[in-house]
Amino acid sequence: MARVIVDVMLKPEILDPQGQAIARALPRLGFTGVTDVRQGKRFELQLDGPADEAALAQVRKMAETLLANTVIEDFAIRVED
Amino acid sequence: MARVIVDVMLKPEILDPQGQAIARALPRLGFTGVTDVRQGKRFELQLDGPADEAALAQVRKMAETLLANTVIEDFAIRVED
Amino acid sequence: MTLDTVERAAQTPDEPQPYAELGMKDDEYQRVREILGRRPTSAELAIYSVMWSEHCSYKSSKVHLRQFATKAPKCDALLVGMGENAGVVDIGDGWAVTFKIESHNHPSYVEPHQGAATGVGGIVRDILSMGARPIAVMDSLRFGGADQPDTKRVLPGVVEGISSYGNCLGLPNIGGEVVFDPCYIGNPLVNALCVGLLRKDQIKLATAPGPGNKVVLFGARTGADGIGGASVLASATFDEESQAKRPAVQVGDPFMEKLLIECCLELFQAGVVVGIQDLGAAGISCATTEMAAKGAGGMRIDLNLVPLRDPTLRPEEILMSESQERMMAIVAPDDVPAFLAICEKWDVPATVIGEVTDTGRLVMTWDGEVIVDIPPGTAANEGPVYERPLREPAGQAALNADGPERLPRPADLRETLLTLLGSPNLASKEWVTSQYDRYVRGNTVLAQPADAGVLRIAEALPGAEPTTRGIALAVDGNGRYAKLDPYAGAQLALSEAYRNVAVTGARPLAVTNCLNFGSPEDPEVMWQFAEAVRGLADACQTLGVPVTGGNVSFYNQTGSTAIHPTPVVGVLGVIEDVSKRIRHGFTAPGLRVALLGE
Amino acid sequence: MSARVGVVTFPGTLDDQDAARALRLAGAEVVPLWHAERDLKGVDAVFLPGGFSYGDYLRCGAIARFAPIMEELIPAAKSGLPVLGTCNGFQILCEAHLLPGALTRNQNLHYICRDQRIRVENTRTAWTCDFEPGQELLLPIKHGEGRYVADEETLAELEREGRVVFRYAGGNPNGSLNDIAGITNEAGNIVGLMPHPEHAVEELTGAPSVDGRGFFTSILKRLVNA
Ligand SMILES: Nc1ncnc2c1ncn2[C@@H]1O[C@H](COP(=O)(O)OP(=O)(O)O)[C@@H](O)[C@H]1O
Repeated sequence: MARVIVDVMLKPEILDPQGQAIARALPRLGFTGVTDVRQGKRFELQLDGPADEAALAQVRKMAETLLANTVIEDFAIRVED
Repeated sequence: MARVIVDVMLKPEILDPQGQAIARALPRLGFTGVTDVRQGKRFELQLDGPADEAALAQVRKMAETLLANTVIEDFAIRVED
Repeated sequence: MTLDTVERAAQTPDEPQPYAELGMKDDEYQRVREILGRRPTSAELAIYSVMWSEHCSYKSSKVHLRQFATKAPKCDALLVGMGENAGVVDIGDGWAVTFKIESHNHPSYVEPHQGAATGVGGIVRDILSMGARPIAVMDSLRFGGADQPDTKRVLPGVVEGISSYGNCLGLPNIGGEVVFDPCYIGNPLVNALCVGLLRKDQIKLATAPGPGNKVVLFGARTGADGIGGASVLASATFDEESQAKRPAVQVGDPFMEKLLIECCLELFQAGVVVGIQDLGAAGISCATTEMAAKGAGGMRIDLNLVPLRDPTLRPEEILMSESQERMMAIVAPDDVPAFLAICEKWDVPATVIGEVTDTGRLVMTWDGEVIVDIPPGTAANEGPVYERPLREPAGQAALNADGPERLPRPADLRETLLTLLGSPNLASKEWVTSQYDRYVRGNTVLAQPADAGVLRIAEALPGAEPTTRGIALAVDGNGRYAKLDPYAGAQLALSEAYRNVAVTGARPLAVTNCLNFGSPEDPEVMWQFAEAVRGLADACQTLGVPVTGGNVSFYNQTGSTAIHPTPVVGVLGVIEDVSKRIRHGFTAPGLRVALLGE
Repeated sequence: MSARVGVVTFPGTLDDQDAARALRLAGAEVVPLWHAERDLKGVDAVFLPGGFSYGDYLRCGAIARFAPIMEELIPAAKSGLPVLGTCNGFQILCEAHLLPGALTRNQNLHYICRDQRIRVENTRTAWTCDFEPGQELLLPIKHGEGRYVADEETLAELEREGRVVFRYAGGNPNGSLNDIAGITNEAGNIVGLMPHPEHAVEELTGAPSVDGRGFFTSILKRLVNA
């Protein structure tokens, strides 16, 4: 019954227009002190078993093939407790 | 120079067609054992100072007013170390 | 890392340089040394390598494309012909139209969504830089077999890319093609067309006249996008080696492009633009060399002033970056404040990075040192020109001999008809076209499922005087016909687009084309190319419609297997009274049906 | 004296020309309003047209909602100024909490452009008084995020108070709850909908209908008779 989180972010060298648009909007809304914003995706996967080695290997595979576009994105996996 | 993460997810009662599409695709790709998928957003904010009380209060405000639409979304804030 | 200055280059003539890795041949490199009288600096090498790449220099196609000019029918309507960002055609009542089609095939294979999106972005900036308001787009697409696994990756991404970018710009998509054929499986074709409207006397050119005028870079900041892309991505085959040195994928920002469009139109209106050029493949290298060569002959640029997204970029990388949504303008010194104010209104970053000179040299500095000092025309116009060997493909005669008469007669017509109707190439394309906004701007008279897109122009530019005119556009191509006979295949593509325009009631006026072929270094491909160009040029002459511009895309192949030769042809027509356009389909019961032609 | 209707342009707004044209055809005087100005120029009504304000980045309408013009528009709308938001304009109205609920990604995850039938459920609003109850209209839709959602309580309230102004007919294109295509506020002066009436006002162009005209004749009647 474990829950696994996959965070997917654009690679650092890839333009993130959404993040930039937010960063430009913040000062107009009176928020200062934020120098950069990057926007990515977060996936919550509910597993029907424990988050053991085998399950995490599967999740890694899913992230590589489906959840992230590895041409432009990096991902990170963690088990939520 | 702290980095703060804001995770935004649709409220549990709101349908998440993206998450569902992924959940449906997984078995077709040979992945089993995932009972549910939810897709949300992840924002990385780079602050120009420390992530102290005041800064986090600001981030909370940003999340409430801009980064999340609290009519349909929940958010969580954490400082990355 | 030591800065490779001009001074240093002169002192270290024997330093080895990675010209081969940048796609340059030995003799090309030697020519650069002759031109400069020394070895190039690394920044200069970057400029020459991208400017002399197939993609930018048309070195293999130039000798053939000349026919479009030499055989061009006399046409008073042509205001700007080939060689500019896009051709401009006079459509009457003081109005002019500019249109062009361009490929983004290789990037769309690597990253379908971004590749296709930036393909739209690029062609829209071409049209914008002529001084026109972009008013519509079209797209001609080729994918592998509908049931081949990679098509599942490529097709949805490409359609989404075109849709998200074009929709966000507010440009109606008024037509195109979707064709499936196994020959495109490792090499899809994404050809995007844009059409723009301007007043006849408002044409802008990519030129930098008037020493003392300022060079302004505006739009997005420069990042690592597509560095090396112009030479690696667009002119190398997809072998593992080029995959390994794959540059950062260009990512489009349609919102920035929308701002650029509105900003440029306001700049044009304010009369503060002397010359303008979009930054596409070869980025700053291309814009500076071309504009300087066409203008006063010289330019001085301080590369440190280029606003960067990635502060670690080296000058060579800045010169080669293909970051999207950037433009370069030449502005009179007195107009600079007004120019910058308009950019600020639209939230478009703008920076003066240099000025026009009459020295005949393009000089660039970095940290105060001279790292580029070249005659700009040598990079922009005097690249190598190849007369590549041609050879009719080995099996060509046999292929043609294998005619339909050898096929068995279908026994069951019903079955045959159903198979045809259900085949991906004939099935409805609505899955694609329903993802494109065809209504935005309110001037779409006909779009899918019509044979040609038709636009009203009266209201397309607010404030201009009224006209009843409209324009029609169609784009067509058939790689299978062209494979059988490239000469006739190109003509058939033209005829189809020509007919599609004509049946709306419009008079065909001008042609654009995108020539998608395999490697020019393969004599059999080169033969196909030469035949197709000859065919298209002859047909244009016969039909009396000039080619106003286009694009050549070579190296469309997987390994050594080329795609079918695929010339895609766009035809523009004008209709005097757009309310008289003819819809396709049977409009009322009881009407007679007539068949025209053979 | 003809009614003065403002059309707001945000960075990324696309349908402002069309909105202005539709209003002009109906006889209104159109007043362009710029997002960065805190000035409604004394208009009698406001049209928030469609498009991709701020690229639709983050969420559709999320950034536009904070534009300076909205600081004027929000209180004015709350005190009765008629406001119509179509597509992105509807999204902005929801983000600004002038209308309840939210517009989320289409159920099939694709942008969709098609001619859609919708049914008029409420003819008491400032923008629909010239329609017949139950009248069906053919209007273009063109959006990627048009799936209307709201919590159950809000939905029940909208239904109970007759504030569902339009419903999709002949198939729900995006998965909107209760087939909702458009809603209004309690007072009936603010209306938001996903379809585009401004693309259905001329024979020659746009959708194969002129059903959009009713929106603009409605508001003109309302304003001129007021
Ligand atoms: N990629 C595309 N982009 C835009 N419109 C397209 C595209 N593909 C097809 N269409 C449009 O869809 C309609 C039907 O296309 P198609 O099935 O190829 O018909 P036809 O064989 O009559 O050209 C045409 O109006 C065409 O312009």
